Amino acid sequence: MAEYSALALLKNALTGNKDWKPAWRKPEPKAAYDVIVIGGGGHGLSTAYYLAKEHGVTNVAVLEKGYLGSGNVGRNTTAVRSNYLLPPNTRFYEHSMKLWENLSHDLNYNVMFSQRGVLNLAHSPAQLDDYARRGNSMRHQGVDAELLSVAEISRLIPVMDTSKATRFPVYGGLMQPRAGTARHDAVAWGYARGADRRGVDIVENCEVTGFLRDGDRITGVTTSRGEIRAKKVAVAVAGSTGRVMQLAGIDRLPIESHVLQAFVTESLKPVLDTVVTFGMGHFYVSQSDKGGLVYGGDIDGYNSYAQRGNLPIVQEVMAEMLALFPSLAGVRLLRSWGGVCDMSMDGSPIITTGPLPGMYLNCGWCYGGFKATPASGFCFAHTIARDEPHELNAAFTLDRFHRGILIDEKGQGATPRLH
Amino acid sequence: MASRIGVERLSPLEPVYRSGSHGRFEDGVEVALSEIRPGSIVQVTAWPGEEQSAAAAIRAVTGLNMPDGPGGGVVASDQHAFGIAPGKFIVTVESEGLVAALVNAIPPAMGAVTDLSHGRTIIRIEGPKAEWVLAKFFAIDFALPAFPLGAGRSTSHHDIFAQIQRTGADRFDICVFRSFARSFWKALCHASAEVGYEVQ
Amino acid sequence: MLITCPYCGARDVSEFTYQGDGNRQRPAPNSQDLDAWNDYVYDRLNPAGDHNEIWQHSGGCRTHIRVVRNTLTHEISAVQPVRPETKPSPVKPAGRRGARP
Amino acid sequence: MTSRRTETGGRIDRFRTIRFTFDGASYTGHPGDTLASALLASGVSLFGRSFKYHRPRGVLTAGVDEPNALVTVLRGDVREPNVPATMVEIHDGLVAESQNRFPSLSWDIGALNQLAGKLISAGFYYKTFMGPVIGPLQGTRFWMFCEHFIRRAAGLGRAGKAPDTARYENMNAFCDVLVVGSGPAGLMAARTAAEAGKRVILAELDPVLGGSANWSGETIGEVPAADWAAEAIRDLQEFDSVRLLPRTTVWGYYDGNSLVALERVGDHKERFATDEPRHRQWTIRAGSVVLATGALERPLVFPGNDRPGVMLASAAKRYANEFGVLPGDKVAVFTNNDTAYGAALALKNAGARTVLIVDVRADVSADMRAIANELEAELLTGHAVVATEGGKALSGVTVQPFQAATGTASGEARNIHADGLLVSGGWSPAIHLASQAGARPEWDDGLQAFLPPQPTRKWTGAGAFNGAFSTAESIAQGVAAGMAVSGGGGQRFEPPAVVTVAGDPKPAPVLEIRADGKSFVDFQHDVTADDVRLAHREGFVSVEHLKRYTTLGMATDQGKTSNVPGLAIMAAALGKSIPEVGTTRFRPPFAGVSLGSLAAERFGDLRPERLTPMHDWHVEHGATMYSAGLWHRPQIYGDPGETIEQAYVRETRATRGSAGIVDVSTLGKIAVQGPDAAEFLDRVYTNMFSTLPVGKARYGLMLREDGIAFDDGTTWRLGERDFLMTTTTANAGKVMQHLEYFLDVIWPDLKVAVTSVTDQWAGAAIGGPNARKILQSVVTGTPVDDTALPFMGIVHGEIDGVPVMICRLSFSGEMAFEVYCGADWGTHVWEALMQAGKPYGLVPYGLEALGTMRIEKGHVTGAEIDGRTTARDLHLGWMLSKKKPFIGSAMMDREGLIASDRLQLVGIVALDNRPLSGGAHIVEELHEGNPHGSIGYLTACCYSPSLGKYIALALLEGGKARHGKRAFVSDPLRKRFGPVEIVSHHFFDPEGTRMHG
Repeated sequence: MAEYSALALLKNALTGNKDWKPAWRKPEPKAAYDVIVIGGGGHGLSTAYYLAKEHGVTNVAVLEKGYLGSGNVGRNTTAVRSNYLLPPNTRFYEHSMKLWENLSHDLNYNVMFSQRGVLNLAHSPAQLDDYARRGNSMRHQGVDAELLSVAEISRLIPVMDTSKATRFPVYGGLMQPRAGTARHDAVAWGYARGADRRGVDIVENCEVTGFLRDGDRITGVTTSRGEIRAKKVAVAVAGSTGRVMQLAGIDRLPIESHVLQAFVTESLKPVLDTVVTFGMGHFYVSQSDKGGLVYGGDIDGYNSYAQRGNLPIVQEVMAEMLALFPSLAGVRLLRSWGGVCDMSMDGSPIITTGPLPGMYLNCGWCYGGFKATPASGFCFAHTIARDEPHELNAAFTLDRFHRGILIDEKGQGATPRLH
Repeated sequence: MASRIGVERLSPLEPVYRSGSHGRFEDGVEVALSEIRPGSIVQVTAWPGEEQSAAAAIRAVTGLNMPDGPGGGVVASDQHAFGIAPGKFIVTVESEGLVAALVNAIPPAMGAVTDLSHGRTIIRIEGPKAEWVLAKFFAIDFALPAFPLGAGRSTSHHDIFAQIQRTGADRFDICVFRSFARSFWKALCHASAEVGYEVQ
Repeated sequence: MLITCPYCGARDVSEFTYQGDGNRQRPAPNSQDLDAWNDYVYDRLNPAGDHNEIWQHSGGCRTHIRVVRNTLTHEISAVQPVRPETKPSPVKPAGRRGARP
Repeated sequence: MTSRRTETGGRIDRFRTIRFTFDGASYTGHPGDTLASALLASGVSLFGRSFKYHRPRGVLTAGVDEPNALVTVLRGDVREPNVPATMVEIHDGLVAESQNRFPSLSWDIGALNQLAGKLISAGFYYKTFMGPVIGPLQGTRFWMFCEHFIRRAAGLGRAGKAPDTARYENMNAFCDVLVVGSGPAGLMAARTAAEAGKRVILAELDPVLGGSANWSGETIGEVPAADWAAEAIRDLQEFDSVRLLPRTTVWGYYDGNSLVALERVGDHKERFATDEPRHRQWTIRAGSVVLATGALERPLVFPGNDRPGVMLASAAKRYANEFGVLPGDKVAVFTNNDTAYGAALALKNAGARTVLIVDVRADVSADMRAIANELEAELLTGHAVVATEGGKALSGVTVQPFQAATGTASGEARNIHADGLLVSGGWSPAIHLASQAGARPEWDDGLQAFLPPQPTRKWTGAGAFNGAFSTAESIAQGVAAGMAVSGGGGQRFEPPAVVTVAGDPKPAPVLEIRADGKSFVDFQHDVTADDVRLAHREGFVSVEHLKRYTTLGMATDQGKTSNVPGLAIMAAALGKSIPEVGTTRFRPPFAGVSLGSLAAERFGDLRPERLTPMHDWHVEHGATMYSAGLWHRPQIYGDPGETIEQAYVRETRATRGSAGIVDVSTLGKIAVQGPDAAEFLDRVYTNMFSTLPVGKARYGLMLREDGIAFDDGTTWRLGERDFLMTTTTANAGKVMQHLEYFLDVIWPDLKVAVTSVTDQWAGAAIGGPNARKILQSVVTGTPVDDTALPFMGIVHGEIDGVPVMICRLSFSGEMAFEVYCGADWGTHVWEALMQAGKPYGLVPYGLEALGTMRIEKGHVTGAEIDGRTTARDLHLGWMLSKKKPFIGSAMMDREGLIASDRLQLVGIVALDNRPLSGGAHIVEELHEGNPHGSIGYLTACCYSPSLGKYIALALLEGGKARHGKRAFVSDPLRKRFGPVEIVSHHFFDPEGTRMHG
């Protein structure tokens, strides 16, 4: 398949764009594979990509129930960052960041990773100290972080109200300059094309309806397109984890599925050159290259697989938006949508072998799945190929809850809606 | 307001309570806002099965004949009561000392009595646009058939918890936490400006 | 989304706090069965379909209720108080004729 | 420019003239005009520039579906970008600007993008801009360099920086029936439901109710349709139980039949009325809903279909009939169905000439031929428009015979002069709200449209929404819908007779004419038919991939005109039918909704303020207030010129030296009452409360179920069955819910009532060596000496006539007392204490001094009880009773919670005598340039006047074992590094001799 480049664009433009080929094949599933990855989202596709690239495992199928990237990889607010407090998270997300930084080249697909920085606003001296603790934690892990003064923030984001007259004045902020945004769909498509070019079969419209078993061992899956056997079956279906694992007879997990809404305004000329989060609530916003302000807040706060939320969160998020940007009250919300998040019991993910022999599980991404896409696939591929976790996901076990070895960034305990 | 104690009780609304007409009153004042300053606001909790006895005890102390059923309430000239939750009533009377009388009337085996006389602030809104103004804050149906005279509702406006009783055809008493009262008052004035309001 | 509180009637979801999977069984207070405790604290039923869950009407009467709600459609098929002894009839306004909407 | 206003007709008020400006030029119009109609009437044809190619664009529609004519409306410095000119009602003083052009609308440099043409086809940016693999532009740099320019080229209108001063409001409403859309169907549904005694809300997005009746030109019940509608509206106004909401867009259909509607209260006014909102957001809880939202006409896709002057046929008819404006003098029509013929007739009646009708159908009905005759227009059946001419306005069209089988045109091409082209590609019912409610639409081959399916929620449909495109049918369906939602009640109206133009709305299944040139599908985003085919070629064939890859339907009009044509082209490429390709699920909002209206009353006032009873006193006495959650608390009472550190050091010294007083009213206070209250507290706290005597208080610790520390505070036993629990300020709400949960769900057998009494009590903590003397001088009715009031004792007395409750407990480490009284007396008691303290130099102190004294004492707060620490981590293991189970006891000994390398609480002393900062980390070896090896971090720090040192509390790995060791503070964010000593967290008076007296 042809490399993408400026030259290729020019050549094709001259021939009326008639020679472009599909970004990935649409193969019929084979009867058996070495590895089946359930879930053609960001994590499933990146897992397949790194299985092929890093481990030479190419006899792989990615099975997607709907169209490729129909889940959360195409429903998020596209922020990429590694600004965590707890070392297992910082290390993992920083590895992801490093993969992001070379991803467009690696995939020969422009995922538009834009390192425009993520700024967490603090609204009291105590909160600024809290952010400093996190920023220092990052710095001690070799991750970039800076504290910004109000004056610096004001220069960076003139449209924001940094005056002292507001209900929650800004006292400063924690900036991760290397953080930023990426074009979410492109990530799915780029990984799909990359995996496909290495021989992975990506099978869309192929819903897994059950697991084939030999005793406890998982030996394959039944699908809407027939039975497919595999030596290893990897589940990477965050948002649908409960549904898929139930097919394997596992109906209780340390996960609740919650709906998270996201929003975009109409296109505006650039007003916001960085990603900003509000500290007196839960709100994050960036401006897409097309000009829409892309933003979100809390999950709705109840179990849902509906990919649709309700009004209270919509209103809350808009109120928080205008607390920062009072000049944008006349700007209009254009679209909203919902994604389903696996909310885990400590707010951190699970990438592990098991819980059944022959099975591998990747889930529990809460709000954080998109930015994790490269590292999640990288670590999951390692876990699948080597039957043991990579050191970066060694802490993300399923049994950590029972053992009390929690990775609880927010300190909220087993109340998933608060993570 | 002078009290039995002899020391003036300071309203949380004091600095923002500005008597007179405000907002778009040129076209007429369509709501009146005021603070009701009862001597006693008391919450009565009845243990399961003791609801009737507790209601009877409230009747014995206040003369208020509490209707049965959720959200039911009763309004007399200077005292009100309504059910705020299963087995829970809020009783408001003009005089101080209600808590002691209710403690005497409600033995521990029947329920508990909690004095909230200082902890809650009661704001009254009255007038033809009272329902209109309240509908800006609360997602409950204020129309008379849905919210009859005397009835009460426990509800909230974002962070502000409110117990609202209809004390007249176009009159509502809103009981809020004291610490939120000033904020709520300001918001209520702001919302009333559109229809013209008078602070009494 | 509206939830019909058995005591207060239909109210907006914003008045309620979600307390999750209502099938969880708390072990006896002095139970030493750590697995049972772990199941109770960490593991949840997470069905795509009807879900038995607990909500608190925190912005109203503050009681807890059991709700059967479909997680695919958000439709609620049953609500009852958590406390068995409190079974008030829902608020039913007499009639609405003539009231301005 | 020539006027295109008709001599007569239209529903505008010709007796009044309105003056406004567009791009700085002055124009006039009349009441009833939109910005679009007024500018069209003034001869303006160029309204805007497209997103990508910056092509000149005119007005395509007359309503909410407008993709092209977007403007920015200014009120003073407040800018509202991206408003369709078709939705702006003009008023005197209106200022509007065009967008996405530089330097001007006529001469836009961005139009150079058109030259790049095929180079910047759909998704081109995924294939390039990756930059070199090595060198200074490797990684993301090259992309970010390009992105800088792409961002500036993209985007539509410009948002302003001036704060919006308008009001926005929310309104809750309840009704039995919400009718959406006030055309003939909606009017009849509302009327029928109202007659049946239902509470009805009728919402209409246009300024005038009546919908198509206002411009159809039909006769209903022997009067002009508009008059019939006006009469119906007057009838509805008679009902008290009906609320009519013009200028109101119902944009969201949420769960539980909660619908949201935006009412534009003030936009059409020169000045917003005093105290009136600009927008009012209606949240409507509806028993049932009648969707009478009509249908949207679709354009045809052919080369040059975006030229200014090309307009939907229905829009042209509406401009003529409703606004008295002609889209051209000499117009052509291009259609695949009959309805455009009626539009041409309307234009003829208004004074425009139709010279040509181009119909893709090989043959048309006799009725249509008759209309063509009446119009004296040339009728070319089996033909298509294959090109348009003109720059910023249409000057002519090129037509060619059309081959339906291939979708292409060939044969003799003719150029025909026309200054307007009316196009119609058939109609799509506006099923957006039904789709939001979860229903999957169903394809109708005859209408070539998606129709609403069976309702999944409590709605019913009527009129064109259902695909019933005739007014007579709409009226009948409206009545039926009204009866259905009234439970069969209400009277059935005799439907009035409708006189209309003949015609069949069923179009030929042709939406695209394949010919050379750019044929636009999504006008605003410049998505062409070739882009759709490119997406197909590259495998982006599902509806969602098509949308996402090409951005089709993602513009401000949300694909209202482009959705079905786009699907049709993809279906043709795939050789499938349209329903096999699928449809898009519509999501809220139906049309753009101002952020202000969603924030409503919280715009400018995000959260309420919680104030303590003594708040005004603090402010009057120079306190700097600090926002702690929703509360405002004094941070310091600074003297002029003092720094924060100087102030808290002075306050601390004064307290430790003599006496200080602090407002503790914000502490959570919960009345725990009932026969089982003591038992309940034993289960809730890690330590025992049933053994606490009446009149005493005890410090208590709560864990979560998972064994992690949750909250702490003192609980006072006021009576046998009566406790007053205090919680931390931050956790008051969470603790309350925690208690309620256990009482309701886990232990319903316990007879315990919990009530928030935080606001009932004003609390003042007075501490210091002279605190007791001060109390003795002011408290009556009870002694406060050590016998009457021992440590953790409680007495009741009076201060200056006010009943008070005093508990002797200490957070500061001093001999201290918490004085509680009724909140309304809080200031009175506070002032009495201040007065009594004067001889002793009593100072009020704020959070900083409070924090300093607690750090000196090593007391924990939320900074240490952070949801990750255990009781043992905080050296509170002694509080874990072994005599009873309590919440968290079963889980607290799990391996992860007792590991030796856990973070534990320690004290830190700066050895370089320089300030420490919260959030600094501690390392064993210092590496300023490459910080690493953190063993924990500071949670709180201060200058300790008592020790004369900068100290801190910290959570360190295996902390206790490190007592006495040297380490370093490492704070690269603030560039603070230096040696520290790790010590016990009890810095000051560890034996507690001061507080025990």
